[in-house]
Amino acid sequence: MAVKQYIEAIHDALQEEMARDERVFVLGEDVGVRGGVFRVTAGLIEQFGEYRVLDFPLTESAIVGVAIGAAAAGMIPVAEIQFADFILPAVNQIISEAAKFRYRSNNDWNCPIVIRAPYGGGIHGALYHSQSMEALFTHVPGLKIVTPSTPEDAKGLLVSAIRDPDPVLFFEHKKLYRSIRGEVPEGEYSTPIGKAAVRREGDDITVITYGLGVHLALDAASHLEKEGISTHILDLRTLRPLDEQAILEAARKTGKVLIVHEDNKVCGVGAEVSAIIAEHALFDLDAPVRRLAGPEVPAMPFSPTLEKAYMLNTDKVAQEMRALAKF
Amino acid sequence: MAVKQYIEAIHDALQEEMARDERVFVLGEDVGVRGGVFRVTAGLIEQFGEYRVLDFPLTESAIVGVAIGAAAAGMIPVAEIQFADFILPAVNQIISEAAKFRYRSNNDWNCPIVIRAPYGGGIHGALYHSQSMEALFTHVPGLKIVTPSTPEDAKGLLVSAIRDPDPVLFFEHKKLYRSIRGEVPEGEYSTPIGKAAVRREGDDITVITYGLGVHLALDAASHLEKEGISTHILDLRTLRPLDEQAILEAARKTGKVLIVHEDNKVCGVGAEVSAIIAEHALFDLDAPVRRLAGPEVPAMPFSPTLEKAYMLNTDKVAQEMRALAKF
Amino acid sequence: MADKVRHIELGLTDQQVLDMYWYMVLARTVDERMWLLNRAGKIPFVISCQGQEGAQAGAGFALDPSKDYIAPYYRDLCLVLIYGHTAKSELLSAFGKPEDPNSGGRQMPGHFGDRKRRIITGSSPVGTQIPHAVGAALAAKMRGEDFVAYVSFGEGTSNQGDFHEAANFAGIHKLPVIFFCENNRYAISVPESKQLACKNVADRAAGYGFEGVVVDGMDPLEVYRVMKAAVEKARNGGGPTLVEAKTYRLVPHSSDDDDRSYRTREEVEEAKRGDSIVRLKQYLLDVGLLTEEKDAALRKKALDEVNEATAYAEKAPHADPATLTHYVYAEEAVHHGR
Amino acid sequence: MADKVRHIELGLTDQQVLDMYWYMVLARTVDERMWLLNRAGKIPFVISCQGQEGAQAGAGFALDPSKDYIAPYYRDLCLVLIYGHTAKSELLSAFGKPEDPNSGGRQMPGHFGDRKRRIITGSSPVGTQIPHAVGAALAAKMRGEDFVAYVSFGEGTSNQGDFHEAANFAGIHKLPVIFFCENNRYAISVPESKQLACKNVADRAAGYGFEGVVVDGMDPLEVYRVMKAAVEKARNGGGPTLVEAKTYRLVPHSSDDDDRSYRTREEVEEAKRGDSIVRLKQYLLDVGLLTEEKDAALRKKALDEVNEATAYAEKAPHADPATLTHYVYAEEAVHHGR
Ligand SMILES: Cc1ncc(C[n+]2csc(CCOP(=O)(O)OP(=O)(O)O)c2C)c(N)n1
Ligand SMILES: Cc1ncc(C[n+]2csc(CCOP(=O)(O)OP(=O)(O)O)c2C)c(N)n1
Ligand SMILES: [Mg+2]
Ligand SMILES: [Mg+2]
Repeated sequence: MAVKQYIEAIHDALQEEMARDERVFVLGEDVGVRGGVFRVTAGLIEQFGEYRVLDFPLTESAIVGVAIGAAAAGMIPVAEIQFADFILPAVNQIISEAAKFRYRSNNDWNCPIVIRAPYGGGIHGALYHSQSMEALFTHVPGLKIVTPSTPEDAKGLLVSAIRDPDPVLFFEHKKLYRSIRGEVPEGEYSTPIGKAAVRREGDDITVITYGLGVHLALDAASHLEKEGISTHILDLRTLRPLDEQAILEAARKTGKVLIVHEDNKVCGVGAEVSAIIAEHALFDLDAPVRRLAGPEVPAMPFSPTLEKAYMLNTDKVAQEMRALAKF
Repeated sequence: MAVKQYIEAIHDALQEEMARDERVFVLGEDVGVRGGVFRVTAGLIEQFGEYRVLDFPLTESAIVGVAIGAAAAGMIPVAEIQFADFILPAVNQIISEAAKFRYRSNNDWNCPIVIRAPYGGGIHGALYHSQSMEALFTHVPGLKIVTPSTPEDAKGLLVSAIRDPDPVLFFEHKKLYRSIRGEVPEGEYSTPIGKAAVRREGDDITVITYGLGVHLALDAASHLEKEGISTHILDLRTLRPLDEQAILEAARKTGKVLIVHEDNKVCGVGAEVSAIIAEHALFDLDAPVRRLAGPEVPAMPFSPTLEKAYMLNTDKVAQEMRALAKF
Repeated sequence: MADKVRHIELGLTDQQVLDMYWYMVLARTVDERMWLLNRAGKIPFVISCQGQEGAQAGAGFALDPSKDYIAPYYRDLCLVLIYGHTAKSELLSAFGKPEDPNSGGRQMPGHFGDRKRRIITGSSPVGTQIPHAVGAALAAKMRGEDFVAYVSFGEGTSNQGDFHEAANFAGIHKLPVIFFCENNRYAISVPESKQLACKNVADRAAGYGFEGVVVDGMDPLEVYRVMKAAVEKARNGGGPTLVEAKTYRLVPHSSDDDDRSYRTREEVEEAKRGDSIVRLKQYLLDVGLLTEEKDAALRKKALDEVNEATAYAEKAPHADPATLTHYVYAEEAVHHGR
Repeated sequence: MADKVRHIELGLTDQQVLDMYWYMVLARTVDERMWLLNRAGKIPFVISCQGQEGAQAGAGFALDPSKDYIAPYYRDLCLVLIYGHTAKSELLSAFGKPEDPNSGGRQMPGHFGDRKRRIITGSSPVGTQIPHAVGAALAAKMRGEDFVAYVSFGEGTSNQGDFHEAANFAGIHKLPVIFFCENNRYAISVPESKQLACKNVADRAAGYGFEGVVVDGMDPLEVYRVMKAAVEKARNGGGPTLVEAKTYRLVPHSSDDDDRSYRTREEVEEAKRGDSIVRLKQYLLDVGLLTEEKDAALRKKALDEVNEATAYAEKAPHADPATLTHYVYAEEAVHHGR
């Protein structure tokens, strides 16, 4: 096992899949010569040339639309949207087209594309370089939504996404890129889409989360341990399809559930998780299902005090966890 | 009180608001000479001329973007998106721009636009003339989402939407257009955005719904009444902001809640309603919170048998209600 | 006399030009049948090719269905017939029956698709298919294959952002793609003059660094000539062409439309006199490839096919409601079975 | 000699051309300060106007800030200074302080807005502002008022669907709007040649039925001349113009960029020799409106303003965290308080 940064793991998945299968190619703004504004694709153009690492004009709808067409003609495109915030011009191509290719053609066509996008805040990116976009797409049948929290998963899930015969949105939390390191298995492996992972076993309360939230919850849990509170943590990893069984097991384990995400609360992924629990595990609950999510404002501000007020952190998570434990 | 069709009520609201305030104007595809493909704007061009009833080129992003700009310069645009399905090319303008105009400018600018869109299925419209789009936008702070179920509300809420200083998405269920008639008050009135309405008082079970669902639930309730089951029905009317207080009251009233909507289930409005209940009224519940929603497929097919299988109807709603009552 | 050999000069055999005519007549016959079925309450929706058959025939014959991808739009009935669909397949679609090869009856009629025929599955939101064709053309270039991609759309649709973005990308990389605009003068009720301010849609090509050509879309041979050149250029690495075929929609926008509110009957009657089917028939009569008798026989053959297709499609079983949830994602079992 | 009176011939007074120069120098000084603050770790982000001041000054002076709406993009620092913003307002923004008139410190620097100055609030997703300006122009036309709307954007952004759709609509209705493309040759790392295949962005105007003009964006007087004509045309009902100013971005895309990976130092040095500030200074020296001494004084004044602004902005209080949830919607209480 080698220890890698989250961002390295993503880079490696791309590099290895491109080497393995020549149908796989990367397209997006600044992905080529510049190696991506976050440098995820650094070095790939040197290895694979300017068509397989394609610097695309500043047109997100066409990035996705062209990827769909290339996939129709047998390619496996991995599109990069520079910031998740800028996926919005491509929503029509994603929801009207990619998500419906298979269904509307009665299984005749399919759409094996991956759309990677860095999301999330805490990097002074202000309103438009900080947003979480996952809830919008989690609602949409036909799409798969992946939000890895560790380097191992980032690589393994990206490999699965590339090999998946249906469209996968792959959201990478920017704050994890270089702050999180972890062991990554040597050699080829993949992590299945649709399976959550228990990150910590515990008996008093359950935290269900994904992405950055996993790390905040783990941090908070080790604080709470000292206070005698034992926390069970479930990392959803895939938001669509949700791993219902794992969610219900985790909820039943402690009977007290806190759902944590940075995306805002209303109609967010936490709403669905809570509703699943309210539908199938209601009588196993010892406390109301709580949600800790980004505030109901359009996006996080640039102002450092406001950004801080917006962002989740270990303290905020710990506080909610304590309140839940005490319930 | 005059009895009007749902569609007439919408027409009247437009006509009266345009007569009242010359800043109000309508723009969209085929809204002028043709009076709209559903004929909502019929007759308006004759009364108000071709600029205030503006036949726009086939470009949804520009319909919304131009509306935003016109609003910035003092107008009150009411944009029509011909079918809610075709709102997707305008998502960037709606979510990145309209929803954030006020917040990002620290209250200096605002965006008083209305976007009307016919939604919903059951009219043989197939995948792209049948979709429900409300959940996507209900997630978004900065927007208001309105889904009237009666002619009275359709008019009163549209008047409120036009007078609202923030962007309002106004979704009109196509199946209600000509099938639903109801009393509409004479003279000027408005219905407040953000307030749900109890449509039926009952003691055994609660149905929370909106749009077409209200009529299905009312129908089903009158069947169930004969079986001795008494149904409480809450019409949400506004999806953002949700009327939390009314939701909790309705849930507590019977302790048994069924949420009904045509939009698909995962991360839909029902998820949020359920999560609100699980968070604030858990111990008042006598049964798991159930959701009856459109199936998790990309959209409803053209095939009459598949469309029927997709659509909610009185029977399906009644069946869920019965199961809940028996619980 | 010179005119008599027009199709020969263009490289079309006698049989080919007759086939062209056949597909146009067949498309019209299928289309007319759908209106009848709609008016009789048997099918809920029709969207027509009437008036655009000539443009589509000219385009279709310039392509190689054995390798070229097409991303057609909802009026391209004649084109997909040339690409191998039949009266039967389209009537199955009109009745929304699962045997329909386009979508298994899931989509409205006119929403074409067929993987084995390289007809990329289309949808209703206009313009989304344009980048798809460009993506297919990108694949051709990346793999060094010599197929081209073809995409068609209306003049109203040429205003959508997707047209602009896709054309721009195709221009930069000189991709083998043909943008074919079927300008039928209206986008539902909105006339060309309220849709765009340039004289020709083709004028837009200059903004993408490739050629734009205007062609009389009521003259299938002329469309063929222009398209043939565009296809050859694309196949030989010369990049994209925007071809604008000037046509006219002879019927309402769809079965839900009433076109009397936005155009005069005189205008429509005038356009009918220039109908491409009338014009090609005259050409074939002039060059001696057709007689009135042969024409009647050919039309009867079309009608027979359509009658048979209608009977079959009407009787074909409806989709099993249980299939509603099939094929949202790849299904293991089904997957291996294909 | 003829050249000596260029600004007079264009209708600019001596004072005006000196003011133009002042704004350019002030913009540059503010911009350079932001880089220093960023490199010192005091502000997290800078996005520059360097290289584009001349184009913006030429444009700004052709507009009437007392009535014309502008929808600027993130490089338009010089333009918003002409529209009444100051070193202080922009440094408040750079520090993300609530006194910032653009956004109360909510947005990144370079995200301009000011209702009372008719600067329409802008965002980061490129191109969205283009239909906003067109909408303002529509309002002018509907109300019969004589203001014009101005919108600027980069050449990369001219590929976005929003540009196409907005320009198309403006063309149809001959709206009083000026599309001003600041072509600085790069969209982050992607050079013009990989962004578009037409020679000039201005060539695209033909596709919308109005005029496109290319202008040397390093020559503020020439930009002024072209813009003045466009503004007059718009004000008099002549419709839109697409003005493309050829400029060059002299610094990296933003403080997060490293431009050495995609362009040579020689290319950048070469461009610096054509810097509009250098050129306008030379003109002013030539016509005797400026001396080196006066220039030094003017630059000192700019620096003083920037120093003062920096000190003020740095010390200004941060936003109260409780304000995070303010102004999502109209707030009754606050509303009446305004
Ligand atoms: C994105 C989108 N908006 C609106 C519609 C509704 N609609 C269907 S066809 C049409 C007009 C299309 O006009 P044009 O592109 O000229 O093609 P034509 O139908 O004339 O062949 C409209 C507005 C749609 N299908 N998709
Ligand atoms: C919709 C969208 N996609 C991507 C970005 C990221 N981005 C910011 S500026 C930029 C390049 C802009 O290039 P151009 O339009 O030429 O303007 P310039 O920065 O060169 O002045 C990109 C890709 C964005 N802001 N918005
Ligand atoms: Mg048309
Ligand atoms: Mg640029």
